[in-house]
Amino acid sequence: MLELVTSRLEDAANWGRKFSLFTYPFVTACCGMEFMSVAAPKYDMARFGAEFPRFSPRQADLLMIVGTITEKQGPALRRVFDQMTEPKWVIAFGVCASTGGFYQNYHAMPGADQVIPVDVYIPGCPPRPEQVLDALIMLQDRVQRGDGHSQLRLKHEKVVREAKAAEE
Amino acid sequence: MTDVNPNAAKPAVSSEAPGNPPAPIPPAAPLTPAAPTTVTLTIDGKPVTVAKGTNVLEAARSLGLDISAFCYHPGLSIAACCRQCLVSVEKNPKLQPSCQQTVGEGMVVHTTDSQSTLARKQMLEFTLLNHPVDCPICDKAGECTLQRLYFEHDNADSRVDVKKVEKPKVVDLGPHIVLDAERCILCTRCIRVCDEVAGEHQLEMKSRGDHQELTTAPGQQLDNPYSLNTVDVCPVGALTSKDFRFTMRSWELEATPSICNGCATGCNIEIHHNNGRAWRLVPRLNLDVNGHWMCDEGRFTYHELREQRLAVPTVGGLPSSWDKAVKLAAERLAGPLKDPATVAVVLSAQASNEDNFALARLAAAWKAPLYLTARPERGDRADDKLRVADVNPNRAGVLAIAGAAPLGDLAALETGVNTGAIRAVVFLGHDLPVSETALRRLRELDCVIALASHERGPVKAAAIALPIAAWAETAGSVTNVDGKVQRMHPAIDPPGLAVAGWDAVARLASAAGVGKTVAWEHARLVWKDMTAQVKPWSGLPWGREVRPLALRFAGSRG
Amino acid sequence: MSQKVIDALKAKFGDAIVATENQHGDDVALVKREQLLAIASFLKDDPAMLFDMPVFCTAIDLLQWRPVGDRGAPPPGSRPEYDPGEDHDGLRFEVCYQLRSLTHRHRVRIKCAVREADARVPSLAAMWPGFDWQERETFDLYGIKFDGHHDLRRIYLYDEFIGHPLRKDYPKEKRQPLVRRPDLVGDH
Amino acid sequence: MADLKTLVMGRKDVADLDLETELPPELMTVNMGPSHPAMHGTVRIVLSVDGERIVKGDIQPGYLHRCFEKEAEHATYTQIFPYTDRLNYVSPMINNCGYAMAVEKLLGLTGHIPRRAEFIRVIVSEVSRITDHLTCVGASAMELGAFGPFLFFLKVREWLYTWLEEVSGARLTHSYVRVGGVNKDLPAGWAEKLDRRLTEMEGVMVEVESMLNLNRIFHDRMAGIGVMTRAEAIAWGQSGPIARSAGVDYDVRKDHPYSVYPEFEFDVPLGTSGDCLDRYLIRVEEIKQSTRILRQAMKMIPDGPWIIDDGKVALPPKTEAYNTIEAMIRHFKHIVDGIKVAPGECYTFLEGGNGELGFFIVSDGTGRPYKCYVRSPSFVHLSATSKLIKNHLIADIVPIFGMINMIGGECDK
Repeated sequence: MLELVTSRLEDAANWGRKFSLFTYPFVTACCGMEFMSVAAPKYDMARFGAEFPRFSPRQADLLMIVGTITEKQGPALRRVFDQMTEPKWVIAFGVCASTGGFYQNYHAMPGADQVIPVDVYIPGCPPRPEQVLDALIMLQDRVQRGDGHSQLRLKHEKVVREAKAAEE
Repeated sequence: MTDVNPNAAKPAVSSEAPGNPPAPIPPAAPLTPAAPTTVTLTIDGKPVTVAKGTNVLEAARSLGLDISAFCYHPGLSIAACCRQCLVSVEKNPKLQPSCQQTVGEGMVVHTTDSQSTLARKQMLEFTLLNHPVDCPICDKAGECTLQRLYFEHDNADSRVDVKKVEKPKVVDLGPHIVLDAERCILCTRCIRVCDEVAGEHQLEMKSRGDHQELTTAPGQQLDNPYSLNTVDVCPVGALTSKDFRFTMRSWELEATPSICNGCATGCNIEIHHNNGRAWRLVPRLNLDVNGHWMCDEGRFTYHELREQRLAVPTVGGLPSSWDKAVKLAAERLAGPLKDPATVAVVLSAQASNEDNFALARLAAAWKAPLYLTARPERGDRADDKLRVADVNPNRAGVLAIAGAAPLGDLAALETGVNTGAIRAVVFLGHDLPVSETALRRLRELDCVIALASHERGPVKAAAIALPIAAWAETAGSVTNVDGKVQRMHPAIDPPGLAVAGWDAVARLASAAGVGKTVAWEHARLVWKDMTAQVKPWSGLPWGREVRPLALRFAGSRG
Repeated sequence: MSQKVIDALKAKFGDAIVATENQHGDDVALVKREQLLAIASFLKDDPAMLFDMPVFCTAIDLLQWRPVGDRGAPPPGSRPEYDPGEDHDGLRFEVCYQLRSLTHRHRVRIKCAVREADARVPSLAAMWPGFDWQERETFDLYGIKFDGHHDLRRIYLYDEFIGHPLRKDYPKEKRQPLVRRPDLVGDH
Repeated sequence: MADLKTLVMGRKDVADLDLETELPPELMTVNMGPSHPAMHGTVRIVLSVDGERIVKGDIQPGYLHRCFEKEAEHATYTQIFPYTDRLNYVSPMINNCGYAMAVEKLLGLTGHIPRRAEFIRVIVSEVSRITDHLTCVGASAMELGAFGPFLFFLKVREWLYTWLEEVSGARLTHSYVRVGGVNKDLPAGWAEKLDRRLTEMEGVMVEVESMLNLNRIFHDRMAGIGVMTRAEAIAWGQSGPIARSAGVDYDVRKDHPYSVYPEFEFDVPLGTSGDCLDRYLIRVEEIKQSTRILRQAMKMIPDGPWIIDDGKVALPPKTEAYNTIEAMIRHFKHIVDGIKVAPGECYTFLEGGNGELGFFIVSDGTGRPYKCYVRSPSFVHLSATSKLIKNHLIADIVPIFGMINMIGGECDK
């Protein structure tokens, strides 16, 4: 019975989370233009609850990596991600952020997931706004299912904590 | 004792453009043995003086004029059957095939006049009439003479729209070669290669007109030891090598000039490689050694580069670090070295001059006796062409390095090991053809240090094995049977922790406390020491470094 | 287009002008390094020159330059002093300064060839502040030192980076990571 | 409760705030970026501030260094077009044209490009210039708190993107231009659509200008901020709107005419005070001038081929490439070996969205450039910015950066 209640609670919480994603746009490159389009009229990201960008990582729970990540940029990205509050999700916006795209050289990082875990990858150089909205909806499903990277990690930590408690 | 050709040391012949198989003929190199007199003629208004007997095509090329040609090959006899090199010669009503037309005093040739240009363009149009649209699946695409000549000399659309003649696409000609008869443009180069280079008549033409087709001679198959040269000379993708086809596109490859290590001839070759892996070996022009050709056996030696490689130093068969391994080796050797005569230092006819010289100098520092190991001769493969019985690339080099110093042979080594006169062995390479008992003795000695690129035979018996780079992975030189010293350039990186042989020797030396005279930063410095010490090589230039060059950007190929 | 600039340079500096050429309408003058500063100040201040606008500054690495086939004019790499030779001490880098005069509407490119061993040229950033960052960029990517530059730091890459990536002998994909995911360390 | 405070203020209690250590008398170092809302793209500024006043600003670019040059040295001349798209990704068409012009000069094709191709290039370039200025002005206005204009301008930009997409097939990274022309003709009915878009845009421009030009806050934030004198602008190698705002009468389209620009009537707006407000006004005016050029071009554009008829430069049509050996070979040589360019070097420049955009290409006769340097205006402009922000307040960095319009891809290459 208790499990039932807690799981329902969890679902309710996830339902709330998925419709109130606060994005931190980590805009570095070309994809930023398309990110503007996504946020602007016509494709209006706000319709999906991702109301408007938060430029402080501490207030955001969705990190959108928009554009190429370079080796020089890596530490900054890592720090921003660490500063975000749990639970948090990451979208790699565009092929550069996903794999490095056709920038395979000494300074372009082969994908942001070299530095931080990514939940949803969006292909395209840059991706069309429709793609981005699609990715957002996919992420929302993930949030509802509760199998985003950080959600899983939190669950795992909880289990470990309880196991420890049981031992003592 | 060794006749040294100073030019051979630096691969100047082709390292300038290590991307053009076969390399362009340097104007200096006469095709016929130096004729007594020279002839002066005019081509496109430019006067040119060439050796008597030269043909107009070569004379034009020496001027930098590129006349299109399919059937002509500087290493073969003249067939003049493709009609692609037609030029107009004054006082001559008809166009002349410039490959067949020998130069005459005061001859006036036009290669760019409307008549000959039109003729050549139309020949290309005819040649393409029955050519299949195969480029995407053709191994020659990217290095295809037909592609190059069409693109540079015609580049016009076809005006004829007829059904292409269909011929067999996959004909098995022999152990190494597959024929696609549709792509063949009937230039007969391959036939002449078999007849003139291999000396065996194994290919023929059958039928006539647009049904004419290449085939094997009755009761024959294309299995001569030089058969793969037909693939090189084929101007299209008609003949393809079973070993290379469908493995790698030519424009993905990079070329590095080197020397074939298959036997003592030392054919000049190009290593075609990509992503740290060699994909094929092709001959490189050197009229003093191998001309345009090399043997099939030599072409397949690159497979060795990926088989049973020793990638990390091993102690008793277990992986170790360089420092540990050389330190342990030095400790093991300390005892036997009290009486240097009991330490056998074995040079290898398979390794480069630099590696052998480094080891010989280490032996001198120890005052230890030198031995020589080599792969046994194979009389069966010797012919009066390129193949010789000695399958070691560098025997002459080792002899020159040893010089006056006594050089024990394998028998002496074996007896020494069996009688216990030898208590420690430091050997180079993985060829130590001694008897099983000797091998067992070596294993028991527990003081056998191997510097080897492959983990084979005696290397398994060694107490300590140090990984060294193979021939295609490091800069060095080898000395062929005629005593010509030839440069090899690094094409790919050595696997794992392997380092150049001379470097491994230097590490061992510094661990053993004799590193003062046995230490170098670069193969060039080893070379400097070596040429200073080995008399017949004194003054030989090292030659400049050559970097891999992408075939696709090597200029016009084919 | 601005032949008179080249003529003036030749007249004033004589053999300090190693070579001049007109490449597709751009006038190029290859000058001796010792005279670079004098030539620059002449170009800047002489009333007939008045090159007031710095356009760009970069370098060319001639390490792998080779004439291809038989086309085209002999490339700069074919000059004897550019020959890398056995131990790579030929003139390897050409530092290029593109200048324009808004007053006279003419432009010129000054080149200065240096060896790898002492890859340094006098800095023109004091004369044309626009060259400040451009010289830093050239230093960063080619490793050419600009004597007298007030702060010659890396500008694109990070200080931990070893080597100069636009040199022809730097592999294109040789990365030098600053940070990687702990669970991925070792893969790269 | 104490924990909560710790969470919020990072210290146990406001009471134990030590003035001596927490508010030192000497200069304070503040870090901005590399990920900061007011930074277009990613750039880092290390500021030494005396209270709110900036004493020294060390601007550090390079966070988007994508190695354009190294990539270009390993690609054929045709493969480089996509990389040029991503230099100044706000006006990609202009980069395409500039690069194509450079290669054409090396090939000796300058002046032999079909007239229709030249006109198409001018049209798409001017549309790109408009999108560039729209983005720049809109974004800067937003950063100054005026969110309305941003939405208005992005709406307009969306219309133009849609049009560009119909032309090239891509919204943003077009790769539409080719060596010797453009890769396909303009679609049917392009003129009417563009005309309608422009008319609608002019309406929006009126709205936005009425929102900004007389807006007290906007005015105060822009006027007299980041002043640059004419002499400074020239010595720092500035060009484009930045230089023109300082009164430097230099526009490549007028001073070194290229393509078919001499045939058009348009004016080059000049500023007098060289401050941010002038830069804004000039950009707005250039949008109108571009519209003028477009309207003329729509009337003057001739019929004809859109790419040069030269088998060694232009790709054959796909239908032929798949069906005839001749076209197949041409396609192969073009793709595999690249366009063969005779050895030589040239510097070709044109008026980009931000100023003089130049390509310095060195060829060694192969199918790839031996060197392909790009003279990016943003980089040059940014090098002067540390001077501009000096002695201003931290808040003034926002308009200054907005009007410098630093584009990461172009600045860091």
